[in-house]
Amino acid sequence: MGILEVKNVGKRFGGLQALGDVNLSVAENTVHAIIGPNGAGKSTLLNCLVGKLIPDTGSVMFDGQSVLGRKPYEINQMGISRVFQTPEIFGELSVMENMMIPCFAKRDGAFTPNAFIDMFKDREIVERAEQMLEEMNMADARNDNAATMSRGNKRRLEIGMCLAQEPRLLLLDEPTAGMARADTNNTIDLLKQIKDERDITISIIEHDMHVVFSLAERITVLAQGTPLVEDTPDNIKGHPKVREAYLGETQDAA
Amino acid sequence: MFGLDKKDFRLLLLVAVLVVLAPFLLNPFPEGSAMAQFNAGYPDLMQRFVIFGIFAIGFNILFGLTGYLSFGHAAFLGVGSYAAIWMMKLLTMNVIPAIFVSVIVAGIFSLAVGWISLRRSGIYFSILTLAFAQMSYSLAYSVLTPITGGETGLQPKVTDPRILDGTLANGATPKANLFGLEMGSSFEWSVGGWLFTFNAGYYVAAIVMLVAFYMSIRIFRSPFGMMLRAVKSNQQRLNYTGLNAKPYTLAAFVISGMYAGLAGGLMVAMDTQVGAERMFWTASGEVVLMSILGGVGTLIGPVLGAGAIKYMENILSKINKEILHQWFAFMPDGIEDILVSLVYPFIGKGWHLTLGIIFMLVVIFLPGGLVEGGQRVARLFKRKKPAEDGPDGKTTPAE
Amino acid sequence: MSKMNLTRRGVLKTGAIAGAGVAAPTIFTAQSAAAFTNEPTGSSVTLGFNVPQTGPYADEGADELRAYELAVEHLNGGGDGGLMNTFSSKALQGNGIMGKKVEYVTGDTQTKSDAARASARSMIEKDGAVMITGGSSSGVAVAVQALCQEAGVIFMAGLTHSNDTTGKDKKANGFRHFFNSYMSGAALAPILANNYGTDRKAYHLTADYNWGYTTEEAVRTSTEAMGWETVAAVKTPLTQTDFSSYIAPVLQSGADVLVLNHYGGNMVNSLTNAVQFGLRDKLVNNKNFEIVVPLYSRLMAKGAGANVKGIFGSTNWHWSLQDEGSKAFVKSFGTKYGFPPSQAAHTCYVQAMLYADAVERAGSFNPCAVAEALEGFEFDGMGNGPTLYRAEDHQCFKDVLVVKGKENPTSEFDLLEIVEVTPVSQVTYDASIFGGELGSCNPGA
Amino acid sequence: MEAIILQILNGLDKGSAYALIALGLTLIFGTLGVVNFAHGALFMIGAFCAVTLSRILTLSHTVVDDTQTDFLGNPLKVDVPYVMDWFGETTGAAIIDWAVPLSILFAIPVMIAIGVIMERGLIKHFYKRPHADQILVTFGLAIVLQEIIKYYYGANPIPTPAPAAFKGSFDFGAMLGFDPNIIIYPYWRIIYFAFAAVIIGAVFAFLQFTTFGMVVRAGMADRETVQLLGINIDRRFTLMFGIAAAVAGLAGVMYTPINSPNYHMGMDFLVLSFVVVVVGGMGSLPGAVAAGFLLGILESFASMREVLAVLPGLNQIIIYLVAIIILLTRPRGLMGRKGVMEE
Repeated sequence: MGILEVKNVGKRFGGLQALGDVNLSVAENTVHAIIGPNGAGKSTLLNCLVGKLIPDTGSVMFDGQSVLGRKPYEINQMGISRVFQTPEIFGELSVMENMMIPCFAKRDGAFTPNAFIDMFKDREIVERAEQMLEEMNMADARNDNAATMSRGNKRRLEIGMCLAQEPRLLLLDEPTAGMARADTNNTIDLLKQIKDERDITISIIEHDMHVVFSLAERITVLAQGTPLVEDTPDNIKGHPKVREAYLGETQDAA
Repeated sequence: MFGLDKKDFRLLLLVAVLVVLAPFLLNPFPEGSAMAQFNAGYPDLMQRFVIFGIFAIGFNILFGLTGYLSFGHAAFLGVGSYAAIWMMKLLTMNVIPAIFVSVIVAGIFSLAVGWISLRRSGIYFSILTLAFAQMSYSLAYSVLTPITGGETGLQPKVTDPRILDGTLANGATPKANLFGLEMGSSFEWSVGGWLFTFNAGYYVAAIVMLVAFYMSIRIFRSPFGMMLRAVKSNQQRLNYTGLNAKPYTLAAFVISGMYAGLAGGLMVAMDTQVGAERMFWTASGEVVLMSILGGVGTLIGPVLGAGAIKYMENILSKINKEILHQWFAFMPDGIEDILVSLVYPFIGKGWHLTLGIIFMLVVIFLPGGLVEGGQRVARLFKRKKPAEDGPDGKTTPAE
Repeated sequence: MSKMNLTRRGVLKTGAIAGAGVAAPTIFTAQSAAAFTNEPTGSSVTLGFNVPQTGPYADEGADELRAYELAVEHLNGGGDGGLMNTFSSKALQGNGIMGKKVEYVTGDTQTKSDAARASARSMIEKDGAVMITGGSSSGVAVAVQALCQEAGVIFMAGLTHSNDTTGKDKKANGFRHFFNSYMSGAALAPILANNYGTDRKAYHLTADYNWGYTTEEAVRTSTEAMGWETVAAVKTPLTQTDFSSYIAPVLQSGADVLVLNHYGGNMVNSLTNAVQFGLRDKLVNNKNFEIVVPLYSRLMAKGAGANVKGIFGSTNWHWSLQDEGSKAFVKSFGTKYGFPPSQAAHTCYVQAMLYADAVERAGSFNPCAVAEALEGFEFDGMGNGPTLYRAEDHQCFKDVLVVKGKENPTSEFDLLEIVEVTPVSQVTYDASIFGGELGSCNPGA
Repeated sequence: MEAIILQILNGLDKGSAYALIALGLTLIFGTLGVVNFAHGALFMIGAFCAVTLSRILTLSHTVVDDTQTDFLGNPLKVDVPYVMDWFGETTGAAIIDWAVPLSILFAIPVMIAIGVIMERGLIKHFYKRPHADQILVTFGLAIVLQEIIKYYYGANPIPTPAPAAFKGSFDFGAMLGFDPNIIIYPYWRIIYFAFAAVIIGAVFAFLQFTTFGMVVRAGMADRETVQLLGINIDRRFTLMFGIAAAVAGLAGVMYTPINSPNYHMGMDFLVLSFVVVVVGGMGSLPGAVAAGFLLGILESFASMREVLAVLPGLNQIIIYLVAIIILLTRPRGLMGRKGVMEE
């Protein structure tokens, strides 16, 4: 029994069958990658997991509880954090404030009208946020405006914000899309470090095979809205169906 | 001090000093001098400054922090005013129950409006709030006349029941008071050529305004305030960080609605009269303009914006041609006439023109509003001194 | 304010300078300073002219202001003296009021009660005005009147036509020269019956606020008393600009008269729309379809243009009146400004004069003394024939003009012609019918 | 039945005015994303184009007529328009009579010029600024424009009648077999409706069938991509602004005979036009037009005395009530695009 169990999930948009009949099981404390060509339904699947979309059929269970019908913030409070394709951070706030928000969310829940305390006098939160910034190597940037950072640093901050909540499942949506090689490698190193140091399950949607094969322990290949195959990276590399469906271009090129 | 850090406390102290000394600061010109026209230190205008300051501070908690642009905030001001005047008609001319009830009623009304309007965001939200306010205005002006007085509004009358007050002495008019201290009573101090007026109502309103301002600083610096700024910055990230944006924005909406109600209640306390125009969309637009003119999202900006607009409305509109002739009387006749005709379109009945021009100039040259203007001036003076404000661990909104 | 200004504040200033040798600042409260609010102790007195300078009634306000400036000129002995020459009371000497030079301050009501009160308060608190006058709507008049009652100054209403001003909202410190809805109805009804017959079916469009209600009520009651039938009465929003959906169903209802209980922009638009629909070219019940506008003003008639031709209404005063007072006023106003005055200008001028005269007769600026002098005051020569300022409600009773849009105007000002001068006896009513409590005068100290 | 037909006519007529104003606004606001509070002022300036032209046509010299006297008893000065001198009294009078239709020709270049100047001189610098700044600057501009008009033309409404040929009304009822004089409708309002239909059609056709329109539509959808293609989208947006101003101005010109124009007529329509655009849905031209007609028709029905007898005051709030209901049931109005002005 995995921490995330997706059973028979289907989703239609008008006449388009975005997801057919998806079954997926993500084991606890593993890195599980979901790959597939454009339009395979990766993002739709991810959105079904975090509450942005509600699937037409099937069930999504997280740690034995259904996530269906819950709002994104409720699902997050259950222990699922999401990293977006383009880093989603609070651009107009400082790096420190960015980091404090998930700390508050973790401790105080979805809504606490604590309007009369000075947030910088909340030692517990401040220490926790400072610690996270240390861990992310961003302590020097704490007073910077988040919007002014480089894309790589924004990504790092976003991941740090997710980790600050101590999620049990971290979902990453093409975390290195549009990044320069160096930034990509930094991100891979960061994720590897996270994997090694924490009890956390990571599920990653990715285009970049380099990233996938550097990180993943299990890979699910999605094509035309249905999972084609699920296996270890080594087996996926050589799988004929995968080559046909997904790596076809590579084959032609070769 | 008061749970504020040094910088905020200094700001609060500065505002408090300005407010307390306003009767001096706003009356810089001696009586009878040509410049006395520009004196603003008389009770009505000083009261309006602080009352609209409160209104704008509250509006800024919603608009400045969450970015939700309400175009119907005047409705809460109006509802608060009606509640206050009814307290004065039914209960007592003491301002405490009137102000208290106006805040409560405005809070309830804004809860209802906010609960519905916050289902939408952006311009759709703005139009929903506008629609509610316009409906309130239209109904108050027409079919609700028995409750609101319609066109002629409501004023306390000698014949009102006022169950807590004793019967008025023969010939006395009901006057708003705070346990006997009449809001209209003033203390005048004449020194040299100057005449300073210290009005009881103004100081009551000013104390309320300082409390309101203090509370707004606390909200700005609180986790709650940070969440509101997070709503403005990136609602998506907020949702995926396990935070429910809706109650935060609704709370901000209700708080700002209660500030508006407080302003409405104070308006009645200072000047016992309500008319439905107070809820017209131009009144809602005015507070939007005040916030933007002063500097959206800054602590002191909206107060400055409110002051600037009310100053122009009350001072510029009262300058007439005769006064211009007196100003320029030292010039030779021909030049005097030319000067008068050059200035004339911008004052008196043309004060709107000046207002419009100032809006445009400020937004073109000072994108952060009047506050940015102040900062630029401050920077000019500070340039030679080393920056004394070290990093204090946060990006505070500019003051 | 002016360098010459010696209002109470000005006097305080000079007093303080005189005592400056003592060095210690003089401290006193407003209450102990004077016998009443803003008592003028210097050589001048300040009046507050509070008129709409922005918004839809700005032109009307501008005309009011012209009239006030003219009145000040005459009071101070300038110009040709205007109505002072024809006024039955001869108390005014042309040397200011009680020998004090008349000065004035102006403000913008914006036709909003809040703005009007702010402006009036600034006149009272900052400029030391001892009397406030002006305005162009009943909402403003009632609001400012209540303020003046509270502050202890006299309010001389400008253009306000609602019964409420001297009815349910009357105040001891407030006075109105202008006529009201009731008088319009009472004056119009007989003329309408004479011209259009007593067997008429009327359709009312009414502005949906206090003034509209009282006007509809007045016209309805008085026309129904003549035998007319009211087919329908529909309320229209103040903010309405296009009245087509209200006018289109009129013909269907079987009505043969349309009464437009509208004022200002509403009236201009509804009348324009009604004429556009060709209502006046129709025959209904074998009678010519007619339109009636209970309250006319020349500025509105100008806005409606040719549409007013042949349409009956009432007005407080019109420049084509041939009595000595009217002729004198038109002459001095026309000479100074180049065009004839509007009824708003006339009523404001007269109010300023009546106030000055009352002060002279009372021998004091004290509001209570002034009020006493005005109460029950009978006068003539101000353009409206013999007039009574009734003591019970502070309303002037005088003849009411029934006018008609002129068919062949000779100029842009020559838009209305007088059909009938309804004698005051026909428009007088009992002071108690509108309720309200006058209270007693408040001198403010 | 007759009443309902009448109110549908009224609704179409009101709706065409709303739709026309909203159309121009939605070009700027709904698609360029600029909160243009000066749009009402453009409508007002259009109306004053008609006033100005009729003033120009009646430019006069004065002749003293000794047979009549003015109000002060002096000989009356009579104004004789120059056009009457030049073209003779009948032709001159006819030209003056046709001032409003002639103003269309006059208003188009004037309004396009105003729109282009406004965009180049001011709005251009505000595309990337927050909406708050756009509100302040356009509101300031609206006040300035309004005050300039007030300075020269006064605050009072100025009657600007339609040509005599279009006075009176057309009897639809007689045509449909009802009693005469039951369903009548003024000629000028019928013309207004037809004119609005033509303008709306022309704008749609322009955007649909010309390359220019295609590029503009693409630019609205994705400005950066279009710019990457090397197309100068800015210049096209400038012209778009000019067109929007012209549409607003023409709506104003044709509106003058319906209601005498005054300097604040723009503000009266401003809020309403924003409501129409938003109810139609941000970024949708058909939505704005549909919402205009919908609100026009509903407003007309709400003003029937049979309705008001049941629900007094409904006519006061109908527009806003409908707006609330639509926005709550359809999150982006009738036909709004996702993501436009939702933040």
